[in-house]
Amino acid sequence: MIEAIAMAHGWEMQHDANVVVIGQDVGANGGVFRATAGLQERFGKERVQDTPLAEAMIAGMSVGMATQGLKPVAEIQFMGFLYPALDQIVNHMSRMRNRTRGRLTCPVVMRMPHGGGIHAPEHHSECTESMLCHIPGIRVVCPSSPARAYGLLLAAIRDPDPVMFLEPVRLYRAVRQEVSDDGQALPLDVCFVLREGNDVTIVTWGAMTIETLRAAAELDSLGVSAEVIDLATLSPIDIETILESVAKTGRLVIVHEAVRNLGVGAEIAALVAERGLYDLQAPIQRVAGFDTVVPLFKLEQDYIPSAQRIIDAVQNTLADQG
Amino acid sequence: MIEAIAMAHGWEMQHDANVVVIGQDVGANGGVFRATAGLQERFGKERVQDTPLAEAMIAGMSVGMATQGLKPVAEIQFMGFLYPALDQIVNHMSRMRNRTRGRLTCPVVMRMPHGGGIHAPEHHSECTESMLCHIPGIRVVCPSSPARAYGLLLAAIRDPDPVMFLEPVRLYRAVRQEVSDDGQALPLDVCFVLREGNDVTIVTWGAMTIETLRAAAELDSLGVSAEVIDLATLSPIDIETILESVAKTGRLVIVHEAVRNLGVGAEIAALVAERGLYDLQAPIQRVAGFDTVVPLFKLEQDYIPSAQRIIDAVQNTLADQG
Amino acid sequence: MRTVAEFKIQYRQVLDPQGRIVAALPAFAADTDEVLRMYRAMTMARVFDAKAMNLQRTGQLGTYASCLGHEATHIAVGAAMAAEDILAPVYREVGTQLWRGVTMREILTYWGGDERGNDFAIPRQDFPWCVPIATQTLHAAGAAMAFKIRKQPRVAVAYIGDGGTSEGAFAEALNVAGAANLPAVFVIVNNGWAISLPVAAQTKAQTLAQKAIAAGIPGMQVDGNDVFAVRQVVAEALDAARLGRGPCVIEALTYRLSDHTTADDASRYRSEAQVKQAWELEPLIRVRAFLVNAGIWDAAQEESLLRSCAEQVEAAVSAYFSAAKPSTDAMFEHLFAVKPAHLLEQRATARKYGTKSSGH
Amino acid sequence: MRTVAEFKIQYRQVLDPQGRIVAALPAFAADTDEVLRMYRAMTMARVFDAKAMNLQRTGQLGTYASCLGHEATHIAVGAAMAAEDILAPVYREVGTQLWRGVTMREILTYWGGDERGNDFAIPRQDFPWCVPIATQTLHAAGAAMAFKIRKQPRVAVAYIGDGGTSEGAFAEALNVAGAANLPAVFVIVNNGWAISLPVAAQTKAQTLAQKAIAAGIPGMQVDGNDVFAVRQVVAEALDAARLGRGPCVIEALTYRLSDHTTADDASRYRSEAQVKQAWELEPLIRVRAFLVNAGIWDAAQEESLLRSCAEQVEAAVSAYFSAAKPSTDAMFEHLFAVKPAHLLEQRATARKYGTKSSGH
Ligand SMILES: Cc1ncc(C[n+]2csc(CCOP(=O)(O)OP(=O)(O)O)c2C)c(N)n1
Ligand SMILES: Cc1ncc(C[n+]2csc(CCOP(=O)(O)OP(=O)(O)O)c2C)c(N)n1
Ligand SMILES: [Mg+2]
Ligand SMILES: [Mg+2]
Repeated sequence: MIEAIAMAHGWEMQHDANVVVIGQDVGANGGVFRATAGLQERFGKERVQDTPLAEAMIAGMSVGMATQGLKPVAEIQFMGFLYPALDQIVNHMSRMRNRTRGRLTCPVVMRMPHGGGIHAPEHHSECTESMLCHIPGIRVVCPSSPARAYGLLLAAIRDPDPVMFLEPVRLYRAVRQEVSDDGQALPLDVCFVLREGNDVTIVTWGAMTIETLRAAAELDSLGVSAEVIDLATLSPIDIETILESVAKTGRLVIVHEAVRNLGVGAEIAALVAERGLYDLQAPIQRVAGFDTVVPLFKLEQDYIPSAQRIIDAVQNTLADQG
Repeated sequence: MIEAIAMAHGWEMQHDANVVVIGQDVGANGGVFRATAGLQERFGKERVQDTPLAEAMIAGMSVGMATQGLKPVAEIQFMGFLYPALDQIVNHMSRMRNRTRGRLTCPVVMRMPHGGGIHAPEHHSECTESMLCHIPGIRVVCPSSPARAYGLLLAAIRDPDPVMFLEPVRLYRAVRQEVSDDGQALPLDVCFVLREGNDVTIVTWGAMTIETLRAAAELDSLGVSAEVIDLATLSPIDIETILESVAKTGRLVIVHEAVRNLGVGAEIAALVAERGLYDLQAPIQRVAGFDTVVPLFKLEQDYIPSAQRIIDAVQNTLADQG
Repeated sequence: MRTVAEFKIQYRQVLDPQGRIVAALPAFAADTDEVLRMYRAMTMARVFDAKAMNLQRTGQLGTYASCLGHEATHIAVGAAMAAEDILAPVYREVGTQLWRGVTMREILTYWGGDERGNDFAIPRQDFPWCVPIATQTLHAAGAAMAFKIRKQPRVAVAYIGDGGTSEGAFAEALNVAGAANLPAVFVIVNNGWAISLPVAAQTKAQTLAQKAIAAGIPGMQVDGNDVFAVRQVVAEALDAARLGRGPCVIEALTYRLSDHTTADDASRYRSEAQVKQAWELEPLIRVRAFLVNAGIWDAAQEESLLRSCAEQVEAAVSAYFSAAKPSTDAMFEHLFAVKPAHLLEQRATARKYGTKSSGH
Repeated sequence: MRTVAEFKIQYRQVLDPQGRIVAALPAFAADTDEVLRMYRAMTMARVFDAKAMNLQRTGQLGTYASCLGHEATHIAVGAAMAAEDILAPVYREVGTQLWRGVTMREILTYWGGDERGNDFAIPRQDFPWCVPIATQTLHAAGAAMAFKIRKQPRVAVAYIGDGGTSEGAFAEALNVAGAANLPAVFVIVNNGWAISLPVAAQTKAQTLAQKAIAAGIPGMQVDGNDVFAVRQVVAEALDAARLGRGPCVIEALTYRLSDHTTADDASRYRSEAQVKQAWELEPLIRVRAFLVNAGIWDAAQEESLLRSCAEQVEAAVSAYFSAAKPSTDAMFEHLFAVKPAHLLEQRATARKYGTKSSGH
């Protein structure tokens, strides 16, 4: 997936002179995960800038640059280091358009590695997308494959408003896929149905699509047909697609790596409980990270929801005949 | 309510030499809302300290002081200025105990004004409790009356772990009530039933208890008996009390001032949809702030949910016979 | 031990409190029309400020932060800047805003609780009022980065208060401005107080100009009540930045003659004596003395100036009053360029429950 | 223009790269046992570091940040501190940790992905390893505030890297330490690089010691490869802080001889030549030369030292290997003193699905 991300940067910088890349080690080093590899050689030190070590600065500078019509694509080295930048995101990036009645805008993309599973050190396995999704005025996007990473990143850069782009670290190297560098963006604000099914709807995103699809395959062999939906844009939520699926299957399981309490799954469950209650034939189930701090890596596999947990949750909803 | 808060500070500082108050203008000025009025005269400049203007510093210093056994009660001047402190709260305050296997702990209380409704300037009407509730390792508390402010603040200061204490600004001066300075704490982690009823359960907290109780009174005159629950501790959620009530009433309306998307109402709705689905006789309804930036004060009354919106939501759930 | 680095902070004053010239007069000050222009603008800022305070007291304006005593710094910065430069204000810089072309009506509209007040008709690219302390300094650095990348001869000017210098964001802004050699000028308005905290308790630094040293950029101090000195120092800084010589920090020493805002009561934490003393140094006296000594100003002119200022303010106030309360749609119109579906539903709900009252 | 403030940054070196004494020898350095003690500790840090790198390469340890080249600074700081002082480390200060009594096993346990490695048996009040850059400097300021409030003669020492000095949190820590006159010492380990960013690109400041000037506190530079100079400077700073004279900043100039961490490849962004040059200044050579010149060290002693270090490291490694993977309960045990109900349910779920593998 990492190559697809670098490719999307390259395409858009080639076609839009206003796109500028900033962040820690994005230049000569090409990013700690190599997401910006080769860009500085290609586009120069003004358009691909290594910044000093300060996240609030990266976000605040992005706001200032964007109000002048540039399109900053800023890398935050890991999601666990985003927090110093939240003030600028909540109080300015997400509000500048509204505050000035459209006079000044913030077409900014903030990219960051998301989630765990690669035996990284402390603070390198965060999934705090909820904190971002709760902020009005920004979009939050999380790709689940190289092709979607390429198409959604292009869409994010082209979007006239701020987009938080969360890149699942487990997919950076794991998933390989031929992606044609055709500059075709994918739509924001919509889900992708990864697998059709009739017995249960499973909504997930990012790296958890892997365990979920594995679970779906195994369920299939057990005669259970699961529909798997990749949320893709975590805010705003494309609830229509989910409601249609639930209307068909009557059962909903939500899977995410983030802690359960106020994870994005909570909003999905709430929307379905408000608007799709009568379609539900069994209680909604959330399979999520535990409501605790992501453990250091010796236990991370015990923290990240497993395919088995997903399978059991599906079996429970099916067993439940009300 | 403001006097009750100052009183709770005074009692605990009198009885526990480890309690220290820090923040902007908490000393001679007694806090911009007077929540710490008189404390510096009483307890001196070492125990009641005006800090320089830096929220990350206030939170980070609190962590350091707490690991030495002090109990910092830190004031953030408005919730909209909390964001620079989030890094310290998420990455350290909430994790120090877990990270060190209990060797170092953070008995810190971070107090801040919460919500709008007083014609304050931009950034002075924030309700971003969700971002805090999503963080494992901290508690989030929001009182709805002078008596609960007194009892819950005492409990928060005495709690061995970090507590975010959100004080609804609309209640500071509005609600007056005799509170006896007896040092009696109220329990954390539990809801308070403000009004018993049989037809519908309304869960809310903080200043929204006012509109909600007003709505409940009016509903009563319309022959609708509403049970009103003050969540009080927003994280962790006392879901048992809510489930029992919903089992009785069969209907749930959640009211909060924060934006709907991933507001705390989402988690309550999700938990009920998981564990109380068969008790629900109608879809859950959330009456919440709109998913937009809190407007400047000319429109704030159009933003904050009104009693009428609550009444209509209740009527809708009742009208809905499935 | 070897000395590896040495630094100096210098202070400039041109007009002393009595209006005596104590240093070489800058060219612009030799042009009496220009001096009159600045004096009139300083007076206008003060008259407007008094009216705004009054509107707040009578419940016709929201919380307001007075610029009383800051007129020299505010007008000097405005006068030194080019129209194409951009300003990142905080919440108190009324004088600079008026000079830049922000209207009194827009200012009242914003502090009256209506976002339309930030939709400046004239300085279209200036940043809006900024309440979260110090954050604006990073916006200025970002704009300056855009100017540098596009090779535009423009400068971004950010204001910050003495209290604001304690926020990490300010240090980050100075550091990146230095590291990237950005065309940015940071003006610290040291008015002695951050609400109730005196600057001596805010930091152990004996000057705030020396904050620049941490970033390896120049910093200097100026008498913030001296409109000549401030304009001269800022103009030099702007020229240097425009020529690619990088950013700098200017600390303007003045005094907050008012309460922090209309929500504050300064008598709780500072002495009347200190305020009384500060009044003797306030910025209008000395310019007026300079003009009178130059024989180009008298009581009659002063009186007619005050009258015309009052008239202009009154006109702006009635324009402010005449504006209808924004419709509830205003909450949704400018959140995104492309509105997600759920916002349309919510907009309908807001219309249904919209109050009629102005929210006052 | 009047000069209102002047500042100097001074640099200290005692032992030059060849081990020649270039300044008055501090008292502790006259005590050869003490010098030997420091040299042995520096050697131990290096031997341990090499082993840790090796464990990571063979998949038996997680990402690891080598301390290669930092031994003088790390040991000098440890040796200068009192046991009752407290340390706020970052992630690279192995030498100081070992000197303070953190065990090799604990260090391996933490970098092996197990929180138990932060439950230091000996320096019970020291802060744990701290990954979010610069945040630890505020923790040290907070601990120092506790010492001040309780009138304890203790000092909090915080480490930070050259890159870390760009974070606003660091400026906030220095400022509050100065404003409140806290017993805190901030040691900037300037090893030339922040991952791929050279310090010259990190800031325009010609020294990092001058970051102190923004806070109005003393700052100085020292040869970070000179264990005598660093210990002397830090000891003086600790004494001053202990006596209530306030905080200070010490910039130790050294070099990161290794990649940033085992996850980094420095060849992408820096030249072999630079690294080769840096090796000539590395800290062990000069102490060894000093000891040999003093006639108290020879090849045989060196060899037996290396052997005993290797043995101690091996013992620690097998202890590390012998530890069982933590149980899934470990995720829940220390989140709160009083566990909320839902965590008990989740603990049960975690037990049910717990993997057997060590997670490696
Ligand atoms: C980040 C942040 N924290 C706190 C506040 C509340 N607040 C508003 S003004 C102020 C004091 C600012 O003092 P100073 O920077 O000296 O500016 P002045 O008001 O004197 O112009 C504070 C603490 C805020 N607006 N933003
Ligand atoms: C807040 C934060 N941002 C980014 C990172 C990622 N990161 C880890 S180390 C590092 C460079 C630190 O350089 P320096 O401060 O010089 O310390 P050194 O590694 O050289 O010892 C970065 C950017 C982090 N750990 N924390
Ligand atoms: Mg001030
Ligand atoms: Mg470094």
